Amino acid sequence: DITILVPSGSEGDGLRAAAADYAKMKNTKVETVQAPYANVFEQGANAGATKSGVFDIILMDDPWIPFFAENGHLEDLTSYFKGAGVEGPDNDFLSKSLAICRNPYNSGPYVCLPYVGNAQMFFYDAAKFKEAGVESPKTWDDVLKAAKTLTEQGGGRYFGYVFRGGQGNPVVADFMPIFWSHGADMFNADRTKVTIDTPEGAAAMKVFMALRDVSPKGVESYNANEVGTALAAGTAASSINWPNWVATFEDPSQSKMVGKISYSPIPAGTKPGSSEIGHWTMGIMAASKNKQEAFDFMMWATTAEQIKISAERGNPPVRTSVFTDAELTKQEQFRHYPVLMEAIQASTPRPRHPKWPEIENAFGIELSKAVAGTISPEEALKNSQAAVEQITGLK
Amino acid sequence: MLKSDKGTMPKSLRPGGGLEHWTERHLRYLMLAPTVLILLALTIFPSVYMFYAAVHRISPNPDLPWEFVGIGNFARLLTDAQFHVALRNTAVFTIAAVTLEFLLGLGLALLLDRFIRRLGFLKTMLMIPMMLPPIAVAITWKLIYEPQFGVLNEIMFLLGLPVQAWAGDVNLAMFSIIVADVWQWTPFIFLLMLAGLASLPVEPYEAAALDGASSWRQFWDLTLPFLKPVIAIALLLRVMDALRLFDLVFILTGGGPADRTKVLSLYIYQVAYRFADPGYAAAMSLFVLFVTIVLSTWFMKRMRLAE
Amino acid sequence: MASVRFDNVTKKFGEFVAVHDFNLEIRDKEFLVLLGPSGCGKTTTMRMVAGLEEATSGDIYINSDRINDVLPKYRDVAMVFQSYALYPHLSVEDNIGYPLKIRKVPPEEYKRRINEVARRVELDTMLKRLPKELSGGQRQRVALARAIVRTPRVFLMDEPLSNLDAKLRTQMRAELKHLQHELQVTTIYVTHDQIEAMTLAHRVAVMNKGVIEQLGTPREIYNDPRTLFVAGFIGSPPMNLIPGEVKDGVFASAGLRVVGAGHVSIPHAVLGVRPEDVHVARAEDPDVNLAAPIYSVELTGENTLVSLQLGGRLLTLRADKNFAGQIDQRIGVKIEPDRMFLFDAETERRVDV
Amino acid sequence: MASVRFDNVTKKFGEFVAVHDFNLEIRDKEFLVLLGPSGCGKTTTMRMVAGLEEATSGDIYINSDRINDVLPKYRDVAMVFQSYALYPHLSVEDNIGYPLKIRKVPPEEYKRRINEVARRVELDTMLKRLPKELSGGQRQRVALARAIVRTPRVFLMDEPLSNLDAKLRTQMRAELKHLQHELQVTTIYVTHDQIEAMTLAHRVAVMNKGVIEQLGTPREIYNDPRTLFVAGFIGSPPMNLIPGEVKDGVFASAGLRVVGAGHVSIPHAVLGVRPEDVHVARAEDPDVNLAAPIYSVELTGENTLVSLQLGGRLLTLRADKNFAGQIDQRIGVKIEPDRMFLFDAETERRVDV
Amino acid sequence: MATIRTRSRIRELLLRLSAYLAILVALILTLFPVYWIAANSFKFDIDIFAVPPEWVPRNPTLKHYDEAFVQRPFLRYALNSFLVAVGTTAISVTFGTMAGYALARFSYPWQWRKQISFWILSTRMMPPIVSIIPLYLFFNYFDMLNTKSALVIAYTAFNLPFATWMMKSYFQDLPVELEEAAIVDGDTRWGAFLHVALPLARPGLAATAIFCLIISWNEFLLSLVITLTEQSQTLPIGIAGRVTQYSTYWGEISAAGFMACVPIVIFAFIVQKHLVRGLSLGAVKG
Ligand SMILES: Nc1ncnc2c1ncn2[C@@H]1O[C@H](COP(=O)(O)OP(=O)(O)OP(=O)(O)O)[C@@H](O)[C@H]1O
Ligand SMILES: Nc1ncnc2c1ncn2[C@@H]1O[C@H](COP(=O)(O)OP(=O)(O)OP(=O)(O)O)[C@@H](O)[C@H]1O
Ligand SMILES: [Mg+2]
Ligand SMILES: [Mg+2]
Repeated sequence: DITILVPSGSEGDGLRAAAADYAKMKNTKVETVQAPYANVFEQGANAGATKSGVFDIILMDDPWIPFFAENGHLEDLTSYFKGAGVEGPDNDFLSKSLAICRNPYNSGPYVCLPYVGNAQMFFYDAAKFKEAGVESPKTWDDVLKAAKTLTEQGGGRYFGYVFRGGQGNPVVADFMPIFWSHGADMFNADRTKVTIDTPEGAAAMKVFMALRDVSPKGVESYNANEVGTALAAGTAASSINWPNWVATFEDPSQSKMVGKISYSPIPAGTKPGSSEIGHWTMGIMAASKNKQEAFDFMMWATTAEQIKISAERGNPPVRTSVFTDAELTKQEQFRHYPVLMEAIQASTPRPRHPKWPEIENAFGIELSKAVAGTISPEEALKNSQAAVEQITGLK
Repeated sequence: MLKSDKGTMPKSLRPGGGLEHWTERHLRYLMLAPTVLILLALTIFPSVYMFYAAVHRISPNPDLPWEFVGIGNFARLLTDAQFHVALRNTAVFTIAAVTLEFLLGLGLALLLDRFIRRLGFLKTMLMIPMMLPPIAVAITWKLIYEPQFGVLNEIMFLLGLPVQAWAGDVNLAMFSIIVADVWQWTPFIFLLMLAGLASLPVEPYEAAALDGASSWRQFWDLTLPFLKPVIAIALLLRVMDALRLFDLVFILTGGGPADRTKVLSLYIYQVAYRFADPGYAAAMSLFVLFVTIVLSTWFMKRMRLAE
Repeated sequence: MASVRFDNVTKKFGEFVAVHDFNLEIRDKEFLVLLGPSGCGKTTTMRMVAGLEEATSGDIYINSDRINDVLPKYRDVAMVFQSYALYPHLSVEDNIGYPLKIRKVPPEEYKRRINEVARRVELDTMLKRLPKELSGGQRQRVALARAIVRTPRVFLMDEPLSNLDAKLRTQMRAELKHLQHELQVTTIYVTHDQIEAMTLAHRVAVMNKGVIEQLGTPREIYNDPRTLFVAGFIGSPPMNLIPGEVKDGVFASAGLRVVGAGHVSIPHAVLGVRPEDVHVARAEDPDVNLAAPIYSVELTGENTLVSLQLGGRLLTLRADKNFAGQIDQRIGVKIEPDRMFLFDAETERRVDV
Repeated sequence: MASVRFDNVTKKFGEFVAVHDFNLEIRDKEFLVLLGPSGCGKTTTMRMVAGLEEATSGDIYINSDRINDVLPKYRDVAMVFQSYALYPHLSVEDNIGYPLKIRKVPPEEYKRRINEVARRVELDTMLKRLPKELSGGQRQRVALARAIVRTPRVFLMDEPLSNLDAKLRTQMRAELKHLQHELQVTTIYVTHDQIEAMTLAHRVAVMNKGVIEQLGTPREIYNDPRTLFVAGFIGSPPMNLIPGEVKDGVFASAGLRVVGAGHVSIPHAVLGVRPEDVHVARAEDPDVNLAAPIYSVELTGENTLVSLQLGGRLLTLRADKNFAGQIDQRIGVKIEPDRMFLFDAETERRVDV
Repeated sequence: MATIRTRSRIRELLLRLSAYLAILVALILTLFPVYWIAANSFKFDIDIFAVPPEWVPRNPTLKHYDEAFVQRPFLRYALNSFLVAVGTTAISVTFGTMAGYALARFSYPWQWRKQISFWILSTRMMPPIVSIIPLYLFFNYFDMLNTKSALVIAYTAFNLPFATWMMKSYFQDLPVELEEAAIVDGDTRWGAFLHVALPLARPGLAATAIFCLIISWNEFLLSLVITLTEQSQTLPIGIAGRVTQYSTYWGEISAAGFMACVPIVIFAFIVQKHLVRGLSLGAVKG
């Protein structure tokens, strides 16, 4: 019998349903423990730090992987694959999806399996953008141009762009795509240097600030939800967001914009656009007492068949075969799959560092200050550079 | 005719005889014992753990030993700018929120006690905010503050006032948190004051009225002194809770914008869980505990509460 | 200067009528004592003057101002509460000084007055104590001191000396008399102590069940009771009240015959005579009104109370403290004819002879 | 049966000594009255018997059992508190019935006893009221009723009648006397009413500043005071105490000369004589002890108190209520020689003659 | 008399009116957000964000109630919350009242009273964030994770000091004579506490109970760590779960939040009569 820790959102619900199916099929009882999204991390960390073994499997957000893996909370899956007679996951999985499941990124051993395939997409109201003279936005300049026009016409009640400005994770999450699409990154390739305060960074920051100027007042406290709501309610024309919102936008009880929201990969800056990846992956807790059973369940749950069922339950897939499954893509609610697959393939993971939460926090504070205007963008970059250097010890 | 009660007379007057006698003699300990024992059992381990943790660097990896760092964690408090920001924000929040809650709660209790003695349901209605789950309260206020769709800005708009970003505005964020907290916890003070007022003696008020004291004087000279113990404990509890404010900030602002609403417990939470540094978190908690104890000791001395 | 007037004042507690259609004028500078049995409405009457109870109907005046609607603090009266009503959290000093503090009396004056009053009531050594550290009599004196520390228009004193010992009481009584004389403050005073009533009062109002039975000088009340109730209420031990019949000026009841009631006839009469107006005589004396064996002898200190059985009841007389009679010894008594009262048992009023 | 004994009992409140090295035995079935000035420690003494205060040192016995450490509950005493201490949340009925409820008295018995006691204290019509709806005297009667509703081994009564009117008080006094006689319960009683003390007590203990000044029967206390304090404390108005000198049996002070003190000589003496032992005579009468103008005349009801100026002080005498003298009229007085007391001013003790 | 100011009907009326007005304003400010929760719980998500806001739900729906209470186990959460809250309140109020009384009335050797009082209070000053890990270890050790009893125990730890201190301060205000009378009447000290002190402290007792109930009904952090499945998870955890990474289910949260306060409001209505001034202590003199 195994116990799985899941967040109490749609990802958790999906896995819960799958677990129920599995229990019916096999002779294994699968219990799911649900925690609010914001607290799954603590639950897992508590269990890991105290070796309590209350959970066998944990469904993780991908940025947590380095923390769990490098602190010995996660089981290395290599031997289990061997036991199952395979090298590793099959290559129907998207390569980016698999890359994050290895620690170190894309090179180390597998510590988890991808389950929900998320990456940011760019959402916009095509009709409005057209009105503003932009047919389909390819670059941030396009976005900015249209957004500016729309905000000016909006008279304080309609805005061309909206983003997550809340301090911490939200503002970082919405800045990173712009950051990357201007060729910047937090670290240099071999991760020996912090590279926030660079000309590329400054360029990204400039665009970000320009976008802020056309966004509604109060984005300083926005999270994904507010941003999505703004689009669904038709008070903003574009934003970066997670694909889960597609279903909401198309649900008339939740959206005024049914059929009016278009999707694209992240617009380009000076470099091609890149979205932030946000996968949910399953790993086995090191303190688990039922590791083999747990692995069996994970393998089962990530088969193409199950991933498809999961997709039908509302969670984006992680397998090419499911992304391209005609049965799905012909349905209105899955019409974004090609775009999403493209976005995942072009995605970048959040910098893989076991201290990522601390880095994200420090960076988030400076970005929040910049957005709020209490410091200049230049200062924000400089401070962030210093803060991250201090946290990582890179100088 | 009065019959003799001889039947109920004790057989012996010897002191120390019988269980009841023993019980009565030791009542002072017996009545206190359950509370003391429960609290001892429940706090000893956490306290020891906290002190122990505070002088170690604890890796989230359970296989690595704890590294003794002495006062290292405490020394960090001196240089940690984020901690200082959180400290200042917490102080601002605590002072403003508790003061407002106290004034409003006491005022309201006085008004109701004086003008509306019946209509108990009114009092209950005024208490509803604190009965709502804080998490639901935080979410509701988020909805109310929401700059685009929020009802508060709609009201501002209807009143012809400039709309604001509220929780999203650097200058208003803390204010917004305070308002929400005041909304939820004023009823707490209100409730305690109401109960305090309900058991006041009447006669001193009559005497004071004849001695020429105005209602205002009666309030200062009688009501406040009579309520002093309840006020003191209510304030203490509110301050303690304000020092651990979490839900509202977590949901409404996440500490932003620009760190303006980062409070201690949010920061401690981040350090303990997000940054996986429980040793440092314990040191900060000890610091908070220390400050709380010092403040409340001082406060109780001032209020001559211990007796 | 202040006079207090009640005009048809009624006070009800729910259905219960505590004060009934009350009419009384207390003159300026007058010392009026309210007397009456427990629960007859004395405290209630005072509380209405103070403004602590609202009259259910009728008007109350201080001088010519109707004060029904005046707030207590503007009435400028001082009251000694029957239940003391001290401020439990204030020291004796602060309790006494409270009315002064309200009036923002300057500090030296404040100190001086408190000390003076405390000396008067003999509390000067315990100014720093809290009420709960005082004995009953000390508390009562604090209550008294708090009232007399200032000069109001009216003093209301509800049994202010009831918990004091006889000696202190005599002393306080003298103080109060002096004070009232000196300050000339209209005073309403409740007491159950007959000597207090007699020696302090300008006039006494005897209340019963919320109404005034008789109003008059102490001497009138004592020597000229208008009703059976007043006659029976004043005096300790109370007046002997013997039912009987008066025929043509002669009172007769089982065993007792008294001549000297003029020429009246009352079929149902009550003869009243005070214990001190009955004198012991030898049983053999021919002009005794009654001869009977002694039923009880009680020494009260100054006197001896002797009771004789008369019909089913007792006739009490006050004899000298050296009285040496024994129980069951037969003695005779003489009643002073001009010191006896006759009442009509039906109307309960006195019949003048 | 129960006797109560104090053995060297001392009670301190902090530094303040309220009761000092107290020794007293109250016999079984005895009715002992504690008399003494306000704050002398009467209530404290009682509270120690009840077990509400712990003696600082010394032992208290009921019968032969040392009760210092016995729980109040097992002391089986009933007490009337000076401050009433009624339960504000209980009706009169439940207040009175509380001791019975504790003892699980069966319901009919419970009802019956309450009704009976309520009738005794004349509260039977207000059983359903709450204490705050009662007058002061009614509250006091509830407190009394609560004590007498059961039969304890010892009654402790702290001024149980102080707020009652004279008539009711006489009646209650009789009830209490009757009750004590019938139930034979040892009783300790505090009162400031001399008549109560005189008529109820088997013995009286006069306290002063925490110690007993004199213990004796009422008659002894009144007629045979051993100290100046007792002489001055008992009696209302109090005994006249005139300082002077005794030389060979003759007392002399400014204006006053009394012969008849045997052959003693006391350089600093005090002559004590009660007002009722001073008689009015004609000023011209040759054997008057003193002739002086009348200083004041007070009617107390039964008597008239007449004061004459004597040196710097007053000599008070109790005259007939018909006394007709006027202020400033010159009268003579005669002092009964065998009714006067002589005290040594230094030791404050009586000197037998 | 120039000094006389009358209790003018007009002034009194004005005073009264302004007091009522103030209370009315307070009532509106208090209840509006509550109303807003209620109103939102009956709106479709799209209407929650209508501009201008829908003051009254135009298309009322029970959808969110269905989501919360039928499709999701909010009923179960509520039951857990209820059991935990009642258990905690019963224990805390019972023991806290006893301890409060002891600390208000008795003296202890070596002036312990002060120290003990303060120590009891100080246990509530412990920042919960750090005591979570030790508590987690503690309950893990006793194999009590994911049980309601663990929650009751944990909540008692911080409700007990509160109850103790509240009751202590209410008992301190009561005159001790009444208990003395009961003791002389033949009651034990314990009996005097039960029969006399307790009824007189009723307003305080009611307030304390209401508050303990609220706190344990709504507690979040400890419940989060100690409970794992719906077998023991409480309402606030259920509500927090509706704030997901991507979106917040306002409607469901409003429905659950609104329903969550109903039981407590009912309880408060039941006990509120004890909060009303009833007894004057006028029966004790002095
Ligand atoms: N708790 C206390 N703290 C300090 N002093 C006290 C306390 N209780 C009583 N006293 C003092 O002890 C003395 C004796 O008090 P007690 O109450 O026995 O007097 P009492 O003889 O009953 O007087 P009274 O006739 O006025 O009631 C008084 O002077 C009083 O002030
Ligand atoms: N609040 C009340 N509710 C009902 N009845 C009351 C209330 N207050 C007083 N009474 C009743 O009114 C009557 C008069 O009370 P009051 O206090 O005036 O008596 P009193 O003359 O002062 O008596 P005492 O000499 O016993 O103090 C009493 O019978 C009393 O029971
Ligand atoms: Mg009265
Ligand atoms: Mg006393």
